[in-house]
Amino acid sequence: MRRFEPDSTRDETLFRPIEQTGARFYLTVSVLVAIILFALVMYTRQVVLGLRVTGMMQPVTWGFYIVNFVFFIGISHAGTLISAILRLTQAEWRRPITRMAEVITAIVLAIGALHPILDLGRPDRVMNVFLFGRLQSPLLWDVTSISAYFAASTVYLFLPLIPDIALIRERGKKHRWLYTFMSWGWQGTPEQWKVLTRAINIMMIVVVPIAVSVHTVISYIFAMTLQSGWHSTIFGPYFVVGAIFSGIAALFVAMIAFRSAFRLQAYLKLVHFQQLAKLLLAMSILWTYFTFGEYLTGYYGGEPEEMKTLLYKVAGRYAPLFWTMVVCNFVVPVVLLSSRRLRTIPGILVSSITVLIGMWLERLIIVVPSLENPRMPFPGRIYIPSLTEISLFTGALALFALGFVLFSKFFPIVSVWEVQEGRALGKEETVERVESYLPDDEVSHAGA
Amino acid sequence: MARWGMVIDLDRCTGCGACVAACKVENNVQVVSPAEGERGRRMHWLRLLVEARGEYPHVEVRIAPNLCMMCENPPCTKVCPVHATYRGEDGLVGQIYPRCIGCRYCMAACPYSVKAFNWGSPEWPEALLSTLNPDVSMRPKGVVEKCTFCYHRLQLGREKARAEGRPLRESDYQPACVHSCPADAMTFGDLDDALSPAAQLSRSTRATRALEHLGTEPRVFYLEKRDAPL
Amino acid sequence: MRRLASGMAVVAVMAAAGSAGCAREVLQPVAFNHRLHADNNVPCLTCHPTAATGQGATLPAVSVCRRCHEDVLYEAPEEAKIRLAAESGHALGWVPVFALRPYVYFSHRRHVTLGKVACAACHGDVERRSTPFRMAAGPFSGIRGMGACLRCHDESHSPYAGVDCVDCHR
Amino acid sequence: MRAPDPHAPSWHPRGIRVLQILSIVLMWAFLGGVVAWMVNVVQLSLSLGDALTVSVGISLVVIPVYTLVAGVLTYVFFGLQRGRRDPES
Repeated sequence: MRRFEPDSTRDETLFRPIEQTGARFYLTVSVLVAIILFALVMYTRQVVLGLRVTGMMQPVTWGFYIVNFVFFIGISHAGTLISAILRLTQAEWRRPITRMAEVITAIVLAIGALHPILDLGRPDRVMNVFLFGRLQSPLLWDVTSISAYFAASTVYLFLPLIPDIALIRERGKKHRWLYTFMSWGWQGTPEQWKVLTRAINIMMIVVVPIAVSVHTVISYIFAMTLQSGWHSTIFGPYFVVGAIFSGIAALFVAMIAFRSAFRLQAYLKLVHFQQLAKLLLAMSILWTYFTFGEYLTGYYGGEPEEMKTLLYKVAGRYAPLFWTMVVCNFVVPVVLLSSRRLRTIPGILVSSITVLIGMWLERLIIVVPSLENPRMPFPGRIYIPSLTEISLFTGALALFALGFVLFSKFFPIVSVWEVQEGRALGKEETVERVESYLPDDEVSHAGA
Repeated sequence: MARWGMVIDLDRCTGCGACVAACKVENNVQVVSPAEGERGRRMHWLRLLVEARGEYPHVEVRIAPNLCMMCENPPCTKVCPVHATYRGEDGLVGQIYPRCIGCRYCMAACPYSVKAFNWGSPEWPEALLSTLNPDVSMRPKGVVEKCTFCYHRLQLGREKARAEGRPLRESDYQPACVHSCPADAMTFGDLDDALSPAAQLSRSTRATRALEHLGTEPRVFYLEKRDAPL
Repeated sequence: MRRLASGMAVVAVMAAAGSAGCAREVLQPVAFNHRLHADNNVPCLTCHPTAATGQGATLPAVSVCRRCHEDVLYEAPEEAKIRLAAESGHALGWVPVFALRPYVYFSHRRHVTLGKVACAACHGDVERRSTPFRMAAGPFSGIRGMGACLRCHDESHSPYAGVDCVDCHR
Repeated sequence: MRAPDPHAPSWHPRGIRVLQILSIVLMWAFLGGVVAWMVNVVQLSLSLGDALTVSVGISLVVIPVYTLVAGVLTYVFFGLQRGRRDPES
């Protein structure tokens, strides 16, 4: 097996953010912490006063918390799923991207999993889920699936991190004991490489079905009920597609932010963005196809209660949000990403942000209008989130950013050894692989 | 085991709201402030459903008491993550407040929108404290509650029958709403007992059940108005 | 439908742990000697009559004590407290040691009169107790949690010993 | 914390070793928790006659997945120890 030795003295740019701390870091952290503290205060108030501090009511008993739960867990698919697919398909351009994708997953998954607890009327009884759980309930499917995904994606983030941790340990500038502990005795011997490569290969295969299962069962929370607008067979794949879609968008935002903050222009080149942008474009079209299928079948069937919800979304009170979603998720990305001239970094950033907004709106449009239109007539109510819900949303976003910033303070945000491996072996391997695709020429064929 | 059920005659119902009041008092259903009520936090185990059907000038107003349907195949119990709502031995759907974690999944799953959530702690004016029913608990904030068909009355009825050494009679057990209905629009009884008035009415050609097409098999029947347009 | 065995055990353990932490030690107003009364053939229902007729078995008021202790029976300071309370018109102020949580419904009448369950089945050997109870009502103090209920309700096949959750939690 | 010689240990190697072993034990404790949870849930569904097949089915998927993840982690841990150039350090 061909091996290379990662070099801790190369790629200084990638180590610099870990070893040098500027005023900007402290400023960012303190702003984020302030936002999180405010959210914490608001949550404490909610625990004391009950859920009446939110905008939820009868019959709209789920609001921002569940919307954000679905949204955040959706983003988590960025991560590991994309990184695993890119690794599986041996896409050489993956190398500077995978780490960030995996970090998104681990952080956002933890934040997303917190949201159902924020939503509970009795958070003090959350242990009941373990003591008296009932696997018949889709909520328990979520608990099992999300915790499995969290375990698997954390392992999947950690394993490729080991050689990089060892590199930081060798540099010896910071917390040597921490990196010694975390590198698990990594010395880069051929046997160790063999073990690690095999483990990463297993994990990248394992993590794909788990990731798919996560968003499928989240969609089942809704699809398993009889409510109009929820009771749909395509919700599983529809949610998975939406999740990967929003995940890629979140990954782009993170990539662009770190690229400018850490001056990673040499590592995250335009070509990386353009390759991934094609995936975003494909997901946009796939998402539109699913949305079309979902709404057309509802409309054509014309079941009165289904129609009530559907018209409420596309032509009623939710119409502005619905069509904004369509513009954000379809028009903007398709226009900006399908033309080579517009597929620039600003163009990609704009379409990623609109996709994030659009996908968040999509979750909102799935959760709330169905509840605002129950099957039995209920005096019309409109859900308007309260300050508590908004501050907890911003708090969750800040927590996500903080998690990312802190991670980048301890570990390289671009996988150093994978980049170096690409430099050392990638070209050769790619040539070999391409050669293996090519038809054998007559002579060698005859010879064989 | 008796199959308790209710038949509500919409021809007799005047929409007076006696059942709503009786239910609130009987079951210590939280009274919220007017401001909270405006925000949609009113709590009812039984509410009057007012529905205008048809288009002007052919409008028909339909008023129907809406309460837990005690489905034979309840969508709410399936989704409960912690066994807090379940179908008991009498086939009545129970809600166990000390177990409920307040996720409100059952409320989202109930197609009849009959479950209520305690958005805040119950606050009882001093004057009302003495009117609380000691047989029914006061629910804390953060749990879901719903109509129980006045289950405590079934227990009291059973106890009475046992003390007198006789089987339970229908007259021993009537929910508060049925008891209070001045128009005699509500009939309660064992749907499996061919002789009981409730069972006979439930087999009437006028009998329908709400959202029957969902297959939830409600135990609450509505007798449609005789002059109701189809 | 059979009941929650293991889950209940967990709760019972947690409740026991909780009660150990929560119960506070108190001083009863009178150092009541249950044993002495029982030995003098005073049955439980004499002082706790609602146990047979009502939901709760209440703690006796001074007037109940005065039925026997109208005059001086013993030269005991504890007995004097009763006379003192009666004369001053103050309540004795017993501290309840068996307290149900607000979400549990338990009818004494149903158990004592209809079910013929002995007091000791739940309250333990109170009759042999010569000192007053010292622990105030904490969660499940005195009664040993829901597991204690289920011991009868799970095994007795009486049609009345229901094990439906709503029977008690309603 | 910053040792001038990058090869000089700044932390007692045995302490780190214990921490490393603890981290792998933690993963298995987590797995144990999941298994206990699943067993409890299946037992509950058995005693309540409540969708037993679903509960058993789901637990049959969940437990191997966790075991696999814990197994991979353990494999890496011991693989890395075995593959060291100087096993005693």
